[in-house]
Amino acid sequence: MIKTWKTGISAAALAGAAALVAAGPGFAQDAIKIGVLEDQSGDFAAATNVKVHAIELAAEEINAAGGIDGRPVELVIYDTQSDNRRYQEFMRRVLQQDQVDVVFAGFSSASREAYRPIVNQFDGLAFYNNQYEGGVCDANMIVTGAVPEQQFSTLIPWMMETYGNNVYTIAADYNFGQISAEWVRQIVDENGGAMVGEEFIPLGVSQFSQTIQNIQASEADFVVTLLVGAAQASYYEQAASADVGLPMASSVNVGQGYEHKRFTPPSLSQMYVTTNYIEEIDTPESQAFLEKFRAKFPEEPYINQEAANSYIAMNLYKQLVERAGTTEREALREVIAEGDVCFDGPSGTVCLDPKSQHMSHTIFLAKVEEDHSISFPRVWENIAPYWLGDAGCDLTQNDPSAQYTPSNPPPAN
Amino acid sequence: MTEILSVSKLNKKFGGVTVANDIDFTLHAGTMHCLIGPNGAGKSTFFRLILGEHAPDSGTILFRGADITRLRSFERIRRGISVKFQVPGIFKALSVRQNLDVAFQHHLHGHNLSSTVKRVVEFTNLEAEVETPAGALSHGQQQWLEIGMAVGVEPTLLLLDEPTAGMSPDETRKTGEMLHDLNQRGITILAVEHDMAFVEQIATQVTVLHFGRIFAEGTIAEIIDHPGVQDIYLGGSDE
Amino acid sequence: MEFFAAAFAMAYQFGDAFAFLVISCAGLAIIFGMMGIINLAHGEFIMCGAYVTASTARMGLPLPLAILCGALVAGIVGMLVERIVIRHLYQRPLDSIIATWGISLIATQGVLIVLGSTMQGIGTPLGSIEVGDRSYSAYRLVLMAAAVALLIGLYFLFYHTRFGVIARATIQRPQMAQALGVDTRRVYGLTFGLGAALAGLAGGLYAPTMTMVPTMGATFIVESFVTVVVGGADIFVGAAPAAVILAAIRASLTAWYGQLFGQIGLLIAVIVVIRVMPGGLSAWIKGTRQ
Amino acid sequence: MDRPDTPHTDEPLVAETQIERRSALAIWISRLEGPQTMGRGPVFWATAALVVLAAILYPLFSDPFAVGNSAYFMVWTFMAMGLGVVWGYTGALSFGQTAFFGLAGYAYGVLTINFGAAYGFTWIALMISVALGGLFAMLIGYFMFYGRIKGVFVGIVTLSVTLVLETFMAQTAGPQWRIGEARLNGFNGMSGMPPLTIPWPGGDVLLYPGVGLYYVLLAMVVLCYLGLRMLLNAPFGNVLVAIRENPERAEMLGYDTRAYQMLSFALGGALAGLSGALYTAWGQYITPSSMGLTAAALPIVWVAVGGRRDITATLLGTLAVLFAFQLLTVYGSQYALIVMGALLLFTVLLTPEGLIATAMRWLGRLVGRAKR
Repeated sequence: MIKTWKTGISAAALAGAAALVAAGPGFAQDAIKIGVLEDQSGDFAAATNVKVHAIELAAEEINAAGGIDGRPVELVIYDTQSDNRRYQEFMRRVLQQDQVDVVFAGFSSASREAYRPIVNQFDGLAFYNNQYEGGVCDANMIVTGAVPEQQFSTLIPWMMETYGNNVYTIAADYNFGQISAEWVRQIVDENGGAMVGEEFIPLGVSQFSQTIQNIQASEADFVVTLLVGAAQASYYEQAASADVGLPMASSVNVGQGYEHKRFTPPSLSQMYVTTNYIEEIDTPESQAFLEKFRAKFPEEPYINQEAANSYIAMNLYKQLVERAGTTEREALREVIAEGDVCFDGPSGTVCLDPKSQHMSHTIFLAKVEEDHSISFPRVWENIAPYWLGDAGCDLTQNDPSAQYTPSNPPPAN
Repeated sequence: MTEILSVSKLNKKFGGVTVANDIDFTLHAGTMHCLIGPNGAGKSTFFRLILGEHAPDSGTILFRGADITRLRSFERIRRGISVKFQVPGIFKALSVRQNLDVAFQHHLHGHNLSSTVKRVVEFTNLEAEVETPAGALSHGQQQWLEIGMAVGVEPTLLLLDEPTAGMSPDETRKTGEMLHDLNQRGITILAVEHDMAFVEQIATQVTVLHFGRIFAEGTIAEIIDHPGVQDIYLGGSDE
Repeated sequence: MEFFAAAFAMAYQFGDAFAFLVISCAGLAIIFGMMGIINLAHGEFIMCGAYVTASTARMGLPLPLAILCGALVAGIVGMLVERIVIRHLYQRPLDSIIATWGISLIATQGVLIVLGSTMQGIGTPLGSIEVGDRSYSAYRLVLMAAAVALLIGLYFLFYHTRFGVIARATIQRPQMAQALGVDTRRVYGLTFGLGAALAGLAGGLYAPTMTMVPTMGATFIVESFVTVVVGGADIFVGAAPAAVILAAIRASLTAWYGQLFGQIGLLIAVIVVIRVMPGGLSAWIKGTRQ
Repeated sequence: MDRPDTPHTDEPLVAETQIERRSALAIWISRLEGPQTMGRGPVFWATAALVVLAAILYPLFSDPFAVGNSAYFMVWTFMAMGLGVVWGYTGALSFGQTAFFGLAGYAYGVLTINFGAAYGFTWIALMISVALGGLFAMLIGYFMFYGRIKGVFVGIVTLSVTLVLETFMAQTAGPQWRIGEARLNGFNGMSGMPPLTIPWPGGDVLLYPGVGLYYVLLAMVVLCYLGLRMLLNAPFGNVLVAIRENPERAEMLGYDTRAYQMLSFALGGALAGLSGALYTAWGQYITPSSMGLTAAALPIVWVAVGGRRDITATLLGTLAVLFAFQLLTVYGSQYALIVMGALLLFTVLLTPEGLIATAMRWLGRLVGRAKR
């Protein structure tokens, strides 16, 4: 209890300090300004405070090593309170008033869609450092989070091989859940499996008795849980107490909301998650990152994949600017178009894909054990975000600034 | 004399309780008529049936020869029925002038409205309180204000539910004069009243309601002498 | 056996929905239904109960005691809130929306800052039971029993104890009660505290089954308000049958058409019920519709 | 209390109708002042003119962001003023103005995505959206007021309506949910609609948030405010207030109270719709969460903090709350929400009439005393 308490205070103090520093005139004229819009309060705070810390850590390291191309990094941080309107207000503010060079913004897909028109209007550049439902083809956006083809093309076949071909999906009833479920359905089909059930749950629903009964009545070999938000997370506790006993597969849990730390064992046991980073990963790169993180933020409850992605994004941006010699967006994109923008970070080597401006990942299969410890039965190296490029999005040629889905692909030329 | 209001075979039940039991009732134009009866006799319900706040289970209500049984309240008001409620029905947060403005504004405006309001204020003795919020008036003044408002719809029939409740003897007397005045201007008056002295002051005809039915009808003298009426007042009620 | 299992499944779903509505609305039925305070901080009282229950349970207190602890603390907080804020608002109940919204903001964000963005849950006790080929959470049966016990207990409290009778009298006719020598302020304070304690109890009862976050109360609030309003002013005549009807609608729609229709159907049912019975169920049942 | 015992029966109580000499315009202009709105006389109007003048000059002394941000604040005032009419003046607390806000917002998106922005169509789309918001509100109003729903039940019905819309729209992510070219796009929200445009020879003027939009909105706010003042001081407004104070008496003065309530509700819905369509045009984005519980509670907070029983207080209060809350979020970091909550508590406890209404009364008294 005490532990998290102190984190909260220091986070608040830091956020305030950063904002004040940003407002002050004393800093060097040629500082590179980075806007940070993340939900430090409200519904999503649990998973996003750590992203801000990761960015602060990266900024400190970069400044200590002489900045980006000799220019210091200056953060302009606002708390968006898990509220889409605040994203609209503050995206305008950082681009128009604070005149930042780049923005790191957004947790939920809705918040990203809220600010994207504004980034496009001012022709700015934004990093979205979250795993999401995929499909954003926009030259003003660079996405470092994992997308469905990276998480499901690995996870689902492995699960089917291990546990059987009958799949039951429960998903949050909105874009992320529906599109992810569509991916699951497609991959199950391609691998000769069968969907024995598919259920969509409105956001905010916290009572799952009927859903649990439906799952028990089906012949499912495992359940794909694509549940989002604190309310829906109550499913695991309720399923465990009803003794559902089926293995679970997910792309959102553990890696983002560290449910295995928050719930009492064994409610999450037999949960399999594909993630590009979590703090349990036992590689030297990961350990080094953890050590630095804990040294700066000793009270951090959990260092999740979004924290790693944010940290990587800062370093990728540094590389882009240094190679281009400017913060000009088109110059940076020309560097991306060279196709060799890579970074050796906490999760291994990652590279930016020029066509979609998404990032390749090493995908770890994390298994939650009976006591909620994590093991890694399987690791897939260098999984590319292939779908957008294959489907016809090519940002080196044109910029549709749209979001596509498998059932709504880019128009064929 | 012409009939202004005639009610026939009016029935109304709430749950299992009969509150109007085959009421047949006729009111002649230009009269001042009182409705009496012990508590719970159905007097207020009878008013609400005439006003359309309750729909009767059966029966008809004719007003100036036209069937109004199925009309909504405001439509009946527009045909010339007006009412003063038992608990003063005024707009407490508004000034006396605003109260009267609302009452008169649907056919008057501008100069005509203000001159009329001025006259009604005089008539109701509220000259000194024109800008006072109605809620701050004395109880008697609130009653008068509401009578003034009730005139606003240019009624031919004015219903009054206990117009003198809570008034001093002096106020009661003045109210009686006011009602006579209105009656001389051509308004038929039907009042529910408990104060028999007041009934004597104003009424030409009296009807007694008991258990939702008409028990007796006649002039004051006839009613006072009616043996059954004495029984119901002395017997069954908590008056 | 097959038939029995299916019947049990249906009864279980209905009972589960019923228990959720009754338990989550009981506190609001008193604060909003009886006292007329539109309490937007209802969810935060629930959160308070849940947090206290989880903390005390983790310190080693047996769960039933921990739940009572949660209710008690929520009740005390409720009485404090009544004394500092609500007491000044009885004459203007609509302003209570703003005040309780303010309290709710302070509580949610305050807990986030002081206790962090999440809290570890305590796990659902009692395991599961087998009926037919399906297993059910035994704890949810306890919740159903708790809902029924809660209704009986409240009925007893308000109709057969001195406090209950005085409270009902005071809230219906404050001047009269005052004239009879009742300390009306104290009665209001206690009644509000009772409502808050019941909200805390709801939090405590559901704490083992839910994610513990500062915003957890929000999932209760719409259902609570809807049940109380559909029920009308009287919790026994109104809220209990309202919970029965809404639970039946929700459980069957969810079973046949999925969660989306369960959710939307509940809200539409509310609109229709209010339209047909403008005074709520209790007014309709009492036959004083006019 | 001395009343002549002989009443003057010869003189009719109700004046004979005389022909009114003033023009309709003069009558309406005279209604800018009246019993239902605070503020009258040269001091008030001079102050108001100064405020508007300051608002006109503001962009000259400010940066583009601040101007665009002020335009954003003004977007919300219509919904607040509409709620002021419905709640403050008519006495029906609607918890679901966001339903009409959202409907009109989506309507603007669907219309402009399908028909484009040429020939000033965005303005037609705006008007259609506002009309849709108003019609939908009229429908809900008919349903409620003709069904004798009142008091807190109005709040719950309207809240249910907005939550049904939110829940439904949140799950429209699939490609089958499209109206013409426009994908509804579920919870993530709809984007890609054009901002308001003014047709201009040599290329339309796009009203992105900035000086242009600022002046357009300023003009709309001033017109809407003055229009509402006139309407509220007209007989229509008097009847609304009468219904709030005592609906039975109002009905018994011959007013069709249900029709008045329904019309007032439709007006409130249309104004909420205006905010919704403008919001969509402002950010080229609309989302189901703008119809959720939190979004629904916000207008009530704005109106109550300013003062719901006066349209001026509502307008100024809304702007003040929006400004203060944004400022708190910028500088208050994690404590912003706590300070907001405390602010609301203090406002309710210390100024029962609302912050701005109390301040205006106080100022009015000060000016009055100074004159004497």
